[in-house]
Parts: sequence; structure tokens; C-alpha cells
Amino acid sequence: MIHIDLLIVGAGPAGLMAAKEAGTAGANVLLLERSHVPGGQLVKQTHMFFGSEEQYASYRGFDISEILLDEIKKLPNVKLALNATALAVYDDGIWAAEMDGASYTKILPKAVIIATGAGEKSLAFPGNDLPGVYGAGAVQTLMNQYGIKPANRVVMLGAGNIGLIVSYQLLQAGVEVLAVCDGSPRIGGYLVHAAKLRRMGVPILTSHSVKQAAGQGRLETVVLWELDKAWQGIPGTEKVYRADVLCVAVGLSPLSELLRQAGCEMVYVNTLGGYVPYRDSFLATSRENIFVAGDVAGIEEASSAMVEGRLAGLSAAKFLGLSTPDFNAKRNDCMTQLESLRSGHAGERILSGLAQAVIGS
Amino acid sequence: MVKTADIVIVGGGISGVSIGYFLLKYGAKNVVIIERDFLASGATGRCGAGIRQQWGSPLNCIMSKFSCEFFETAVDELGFDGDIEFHQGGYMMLVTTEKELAQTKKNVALQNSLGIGTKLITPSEAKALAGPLNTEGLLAATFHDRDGHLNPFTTTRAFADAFVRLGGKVYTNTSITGIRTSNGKITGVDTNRGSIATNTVVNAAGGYVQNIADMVGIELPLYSKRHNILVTEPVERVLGPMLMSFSLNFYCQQTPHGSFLMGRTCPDQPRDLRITADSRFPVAMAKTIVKVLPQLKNLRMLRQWAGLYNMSPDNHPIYDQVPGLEGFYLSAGYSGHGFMMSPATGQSMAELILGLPATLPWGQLGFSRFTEGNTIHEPSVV
Amino acid sequence: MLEKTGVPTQSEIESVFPSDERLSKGPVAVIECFQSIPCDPCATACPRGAILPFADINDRPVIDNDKCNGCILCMTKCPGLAIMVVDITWSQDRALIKMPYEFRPLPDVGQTVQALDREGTVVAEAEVIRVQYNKSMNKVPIVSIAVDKQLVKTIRNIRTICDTPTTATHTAIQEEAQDTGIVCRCNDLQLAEIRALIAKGYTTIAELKQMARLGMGPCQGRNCLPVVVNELSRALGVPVAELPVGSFRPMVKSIYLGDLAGYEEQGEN
Amino acid sequence: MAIDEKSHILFTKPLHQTPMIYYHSTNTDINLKGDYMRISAHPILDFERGTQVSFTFDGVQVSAYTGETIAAALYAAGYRTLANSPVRHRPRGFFCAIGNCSSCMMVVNGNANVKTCIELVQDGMIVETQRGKGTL
Repeated sequence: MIHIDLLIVGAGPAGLMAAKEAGTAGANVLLLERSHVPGGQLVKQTHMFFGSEEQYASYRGFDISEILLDEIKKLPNVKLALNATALAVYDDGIWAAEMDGASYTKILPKAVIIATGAGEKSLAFPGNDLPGVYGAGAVQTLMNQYGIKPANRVVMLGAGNIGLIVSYQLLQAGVEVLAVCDGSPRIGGYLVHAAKLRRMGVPILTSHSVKQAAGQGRLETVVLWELDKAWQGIPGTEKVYRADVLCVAVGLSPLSELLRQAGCEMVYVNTLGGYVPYRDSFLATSRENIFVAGDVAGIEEASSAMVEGRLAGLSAAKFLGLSTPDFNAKRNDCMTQLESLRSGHAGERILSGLAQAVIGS
Repeated sequence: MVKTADIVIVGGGISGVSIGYFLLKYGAKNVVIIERDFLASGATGRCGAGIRQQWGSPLNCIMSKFSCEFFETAVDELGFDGDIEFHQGGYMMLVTTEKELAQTKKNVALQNSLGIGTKLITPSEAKALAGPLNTEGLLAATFHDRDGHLNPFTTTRAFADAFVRLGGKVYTNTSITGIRTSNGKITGVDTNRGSIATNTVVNAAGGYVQNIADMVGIELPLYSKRHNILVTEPVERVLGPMLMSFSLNFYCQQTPHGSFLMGRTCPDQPRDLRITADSRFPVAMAKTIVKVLPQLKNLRMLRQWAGLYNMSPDNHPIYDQVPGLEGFYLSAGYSGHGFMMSPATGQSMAELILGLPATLPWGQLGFSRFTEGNTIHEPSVV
Repeated sequence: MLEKTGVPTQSEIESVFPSDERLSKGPVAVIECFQSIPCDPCATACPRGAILPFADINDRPVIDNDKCNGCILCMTKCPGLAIMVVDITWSQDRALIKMPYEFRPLPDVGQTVQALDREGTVVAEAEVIRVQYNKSMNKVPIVSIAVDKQLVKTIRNIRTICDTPTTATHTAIQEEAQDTGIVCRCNDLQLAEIRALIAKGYTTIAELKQMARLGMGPCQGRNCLPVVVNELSRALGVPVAELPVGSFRPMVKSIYLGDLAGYEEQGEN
Repeated sequence: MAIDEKSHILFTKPLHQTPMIYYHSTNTDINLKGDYMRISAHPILDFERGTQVSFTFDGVQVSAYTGETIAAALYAAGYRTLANSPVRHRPRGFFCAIGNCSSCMMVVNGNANVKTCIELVQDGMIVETQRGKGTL
């Protein structure tokens, strides 16, 4: 049994920031990362980040990951475990984990931060299980993490930021992007991303979705069609593409199993991506020693995840009795940053979602 | 919701739906099942669903033989349009101590005398029947090829569908909020969806029978305790029989889906109504099973859960009218065997409630056995 | 239109371009940032202070065209690659456009490349005048091209390898009417099967788990549940938030029984 | 031994009896094969490959680099089909590539149900297409 002050699950942008902040405050931290590389989704983000200087704007995601890791390495009281997956949480406060991909252990932490991130949503359409129909994030992993060209010709389903960014990255890897389509009548992602694709000659078809994927044993053909106002396909509007990969980028869903097992009270908030925990504005859940940060608390940009990670790290340190003299200043800074990241047009949806999930303070 | 009923059954687990089915089969009318959540949402949906006739008391042998034979033809008898997945791969009980061997020999003789064809087999015969079995330390085993296991969800549906077809009514997502009595007699039940006037209530609420009895201020000689189970990822079939051992403290089956499902008796289990997962169980279970079935070390555990055993002082159920309250029947305290005995439960309770001649020895299972010193000894209980 | 197509209209482009008078004075940055988003690196990127400070991170950039000298510093800081520099004074008949170009191969100086408009359509040929790329540039190469002056508001991209892009074909393909798409990969459940069970009265996640092993496979329901809760919501006319979700049980990830059995601890039972 | 094909679903008639077609795992596309698939020139990223190793896939030698997952190495070698689905026996490739789903499960060194999108290659590994549920 491992006895530890703070267990952090997930070494993505939120978990890394949380570890840095709580570690700086003096907590003994065990940071679990299920992958063999830390950084979560940062490692495959080749684009420059939006946001502000405090959230490493203009840096590329994989560079941010390196910066954060370097800072964590300076903290001897923070242990990062790779190939380490949190498996379960029990009502006696014990957490189970698989360590080094092969051994089982139990952990009794005084406090926990869940920063497990999100998984890609799927969509049911004929042929959706053919080899060649992949999550957009999966293609990004293959391409940007392992350096493997995923396809010759791609159709992208989804014009949110992920669909747009991955499409652009596909072009950078030398892949032809035949079309980006989205069921919505408007482009959901940032328009600067859309503009980058359009001037490369990639069509963006709003009010379009996939009718069918087809092929003998693997994807060969993608049929798109136009949707009416009720999001139903309009016969006769089909467009057929010879593609070897169809990327599905229809949104993310928080990976909240551990929060469920822990008995944290949850709420379904569509604009936050699905079921998220009730939390106070400092990211404490309904279980007093469990905190959340990042996409598992609601789907947002990585910049918000980093600030949330920092805030959760501060909250957990305070819970552990480790708050430093500058605690209030740091916490206020986090709150100000989050407020500013969520203040614009794009933040309206997030704020309306948070209004349903944040209780008390 | 109906306003009146001849009989209200509380609980939509396997016992409740079986009682309901047998009541209608033997001529009862206006029978209603009230289920707090959905069918099989309690212990039924959480149980191992093993079916065996290998017991050490004549009563259990008779009850289980009736039940097993019922399950063999249940799809036809109940007119079910699905599959209850009765895998009759046999049930093999492993014997590892001399004391256990002596008791086992007595049990086999008893079973054979009651028409149950259990065989005492050698370790190598056991190995031939269960390939992955490690026979080290094994003295002998018993095997009965008509035992096996079922799918508890579809079996419950099979009873429930037949019950509804015969005119019964099932109200799910409906909670009993009170029981009305007058002059020592049941007069009705209140639910969150309305009241039903009735003179007969059958408490078949499984782990929660005391909660129902509390509504009429009756203390039952029963308690509920947690029992843990885990299941693995599915693989193609390698294990035919269901395995069990008292001395090794485990049972394990490979379901028709391919997953291995296993449980064991853990000490220090809470005796409240908690059914959260036990942090100690996976390791203890894994240590046990990899000794018995070494190949399983290369199989992954998928999930664990827990359910409630409703325990009675002598590990046998109570089928009786509750003394002092006319029309209040109890069917509970199965002590971990409620699923496999459910056809006998239905038959017995129907005979009891409808005043029919007893074809099963349920007369021994009344409350009076505890006060009159006639408790039943079963030497073969996990 | 921009929100629907990703391409700004002519008037939107005009709105961010400096006046003809300013253009005639020499190189100047043009920022095509039409949407208010939380992003502000450009506001601090200019050492001359030509991009006005933001009151809010969601502000859209405003350039003081008198301070801007058309250098490239802000271009490499913009995560949206929304900034270019135009210089109509570069030669008598041609204008110079500097633009970020994050692709390989980079063009060679002197090479003739295709010049594309904001929809990726080839509108002219352009000569590559300069390719700037060094470590301080945050992996954003800047390519300068010379184009016909008339086209400074039209050209926004280049293509270095000139092949014909594939377009949609209209070959009829066999419709597989029975295939409604997989919802659960672990147990191979199709959407139609889930819908049939819902129609039969299994209207909770817990019951679908029991009857079809939905969500009971090695992925622990991560992939199917978000799809199925929406199906249930639609079929029952109940918001997802009001549907019961069923239980979430250990483990999050399958683990070998052998690994579990290898764990040693005092006090296990 | 065969598992009852209908056992996964209890009330719906199978939508269509899927024949037991095992899609050829050696179905590779010449244009999507070999080191051509490994990106060498990228505007943003430099890929540092590990040391070259080899493993077998359904008996065929496949070369890979340490640090790659099995699924990534097979993809680079032109293989798209990793498994036949458990009930309908449809061809399956990976889907999520980060261990969230079960689409990429293969038989590795005799163990079934290995998520190859997160399992790293090792020299000499024996990787096989998983057909159905796999064997113990």
C-alpha cells in the first residue's frame, strides 16, 4: 500500500499543472499517467496555442508539455509514474492502480485530483466500424506522436476545433483532405482555423454529414449528404468520395468513471460534453478530498485545463493544510485567468454549462 | 395502477416473479408484483446463477432437484421467446481435506438415494472433465452433469413474461411506502404511485425484506450481508463444468458469453445494506483462482460487484405466513441460494398461499422451526 | 457567410485592410481575425506597439497603421496564422506578400508557385522572393511572394507542388440498408439492435446492460454510453440529464488475474 | 470450441446472418506501406525513431522501431485489419488509438484481448489477428 498526500490521476495539461502547484506547496504527490509518455493530448498538439501568456499562448502543445515536465522534475516530492493506470476507488478510501503496466498496487491518498481528460465520441452510421474509420484524435496520435502518415485521402467529419486542427495537420503530413463536413449549419471551431483550411483548397461543408462508409474489408468510399433543418439527410444530395480514412471528430466526452466510482455527485451538461461532477468554484467535488481539473470537469480548451489544474493543485494543497502565504494571490490569479478565457463569445456556452455544474464556493 | 388485488408480491427479483408465475398457474387471480427499481435489479441480477443438486440435506436435495428439472424445460413451460442460457456443463465440487471427503461420501450417497446421479470422481477424472484444473492437492471431486448455470437476467424475464401473459401485473419503479393493517390482518399497501387494497402481501424483497417488515413493526430472524463477485473478459470456452469447493472457498464458471465469473466467501463483510465493491476482494479471489485454474493468470479481470445474501439462522429459507399478521407472507432467507431454488420457492409459496396440497417439503421451512428447535442442518453451504 | 464557409466576404476583407493611402506608403500588416476568441499573443508581439493593447483577451486586434513597418514579428506569434504583410510599393507592377507557410517542402527563392485565393483556388502565378526560417521563428516559416498588384486583396496562399486535387465522384455505391452502424464494439451491437430493445421496453442503461451486455465489455461503456443515452433520450422524450445512468464498477481497465494474485499485503482476506 | 453466436443478443433476431468471412489480414495497400508511411519531412515535428526491431504478424515478418505501438507499427507496414469482431466477424482496425475502446484487440504472444494501440512493440513479438473472442 502506498501512502501519499496527493494522488493525481492523469499527466495531461491539467494534471501536470496540478502536480506542479501542489508540489510547490510541499505536498508529496504521486502523478499517475496511463500512457508511456506524459503530457496527455499536449504531445500531439503541433499547433500554437491560443489564450494568453500565462497559458503559454503561441507555444506549441508538445513544447508546453516539455516545459511543464521540466518544472516537475525540479520537484523531488512529485513522483511521476508512467504506464500507471488508476483502476478503481473503493468506499474505504483505497485506490487501486496498475503500475508499470504489469503490477497491481493499492494507494491510500489523503487527497486526490482527477484529471483524466476526455475520450472521443463516436457516431453510428453504416460502415462506421470499417478499418479506416477512426477518431480524429486517433489519427493525430498516429501522425504526430508516431510519425506515421495515416492516409492518402481523408474525409473529416466535424468542423469543431479538433476537426479543423486535425485536418490542417493532415495537410502538413502530406495527406489530401477531400472535405470537412459538419451537421451544424455553422463552423463550430475557430474561424481562423477554418480559413487556414479553406485557403489550402479544402471545402468545408456545413449542414452535411456522413450517410455511409463503405469498402471491401477497409474504407474505400465515403458518402456525404446534406442535412435539412431537422438534421435529416436529404436524398439526392449525396456526394461520394474515394477516401482511405474517414476521421470522426464529433466531440469529446469526459472520462469520469473514477468520479462515479468515488461516489461524486454528477450532472449531465450537454455544453460541457456529458456527465461532469458537481464542484465548487475552486474545483472541490462533493467528496471532500476529491478535486477535478481539465476536460473531465467539462470539455474546454487546453489553456483552461492548465489553469484549472493549477487551481485544483492549490485547493488540494489547502485541503492538506499546506497553503502558502501567496495562496490567495495565486488562487485569485487562477480565477481571473479562467474568467478571462471564458469571457468571450466562445465562452458563453462554457459559462452556461458551468452554471449548472458549479455549486457553492 | 390497479386499486385492488388479491395478492401483492413485493419484489421483482427471481423469487417474486417465480411466486407470481406459480400463483397464476395454480389459479390465483389479480396478482400484482411491485418492484422498486427494475426486474432483477437486486440480488438476482448480481448473483452467480449456479444451479446444483449436490446438497447434504434431503430437503435441499429435493428442492434443488425440482428446481433444476424445472429449468431444463423452463423455456417451453414459460413460453419464452429468448434464451435463459442454461449451460448444463455439470457442477464439480472439489475435495481437498479428509474431513471434507468423508462428508462428501455421505452427501453422494444421500443424493443418489434421492435420484440425483452425482458421481465421486478421482482427480484425473476431474482433470478430464475440466481441462484447466490444477489437481495438485485434490483428493477427489464430485460431479453431476445435469447441474450448471443460467443467465439470471433472461431467466427473470422468462418468468415475468409468463406472469404477465397469464394476467399478472408488474409495476416497476414503484416503491412500497406503507402496509395497511386492521385487526391483525393485512388490508392494503401504499406505494409512491397509489394504494392497492389487498388482504395478501408476499414479502419477497430479497436483501431488503426487513425494510418491508419494518413497515408493520415485525423483526425477522434474518440479516443481509454483502457477497462479492468478479468477472473476466470473455474467451472461447475452455471450462465446461462449474467449479466449487468449500475447503478452497470459491466457485467459478465460464458463462456462455465466454467470461469467467467467480466468487468466494469473504470474512468481515458488512451486515448492512451496502453493496459497494470490496477493495480486498479482487486480490483474494485472484490468489485463489490462479491456484485452481493456473491458466487464468493470463486472463484479465473486467469488473467486480457485490450483492446481498439474505441469511437465516440455519441457512435455509423461510416460506411461511408471518405469525401475528394474517395475510403477510414471507419468502426470504435463502442464504445465497435463492436463485437456484427459485422454482421451488414459487411452487412452495403458491401451495402455501392457495392452501394446496404440499408437493414439496416446505412445511419444514416455517418460522416455528426456530422456536421448536427443528432447524435444518445443511453441511454443504459456502 | 464566414461562419458557414470559412471564407471571409470581400467587405470583411476590406474592413481589415488599411486604406489605399496607407498601402501606398509601404509594407503593412493585415490581420484577418474576424472572430472574438480568447487569444492575445499578438497584442504583445509588436516591439513598436503597433498592435494596440487589449482590454480583454477576447478583443480583436487593431493595428496602428502608422506604427506598423511591415516586419514579420507578429506573424510568427499568431496561433491562427491570420496575419500577412502586404507591400504594394515593392516594385512598379508587382506587390510583395509575406505569409506564414507551415508546410513542406518550402519553396525555393526564385521558384514560380501557384498563388491561391482564400478558397484555395489558383488565381495566378507568383514568384518566391524570400523564405525566412530560423529558430526564433517558432517553426513558422515566412514566404514572401511577388504578385500582380491588382491581386493583393485576393491572394492569401501558395501551392508549391502542383497536382490536381481529388474531387467528389458520383459513382453509385451499394447501400447496405441493414447496417445501421456499430454502437458497441466490445459486444458488436448495432444501433438497430439497441433501438429494438428500447422499443421492447428496456428503457434504462441498466436494463440494456443486462439484456445486451451493452457497456459491459473491456471499454467499460466509454464509447457506447454517450451514444445510447441520446438514443434513450430521443425515444423516451426525456432529457438526458433526467435518465438514470446505471452503475460504474471497478475496474476502469482490465487487469490480469496473475497481476492481482501477485500483490502482497498484510491483512488481505 | 464455438461459442453460441446468438448469445450476445436475446430478443432481436439477428439483423442479417453474417457469414464467417475472415478478412485477409495481409490485405495491404502498396501505396500505404513501408517506410514511405513513416513521415520523414514534417514542417513542425522531428521524429526520432527508436532502434529497429522486428516481430511477426500472422507469421509475416514486420519491421518496426522501439517506442512504436503494435498498432502503429502494423499501420506503417500497411496492415489495416487487426481483428475480426467478436460476434459479426467484421474486420476491425483501431479506433481511438489511446486505449479507450476495444477495437484494436489482438493476440500477442498467445494472449488474447491485448489493446495493441497502447502496447509497445518488442523484438521477436508474435502478433496475430484476433478472431472473435480469442482463446485462453
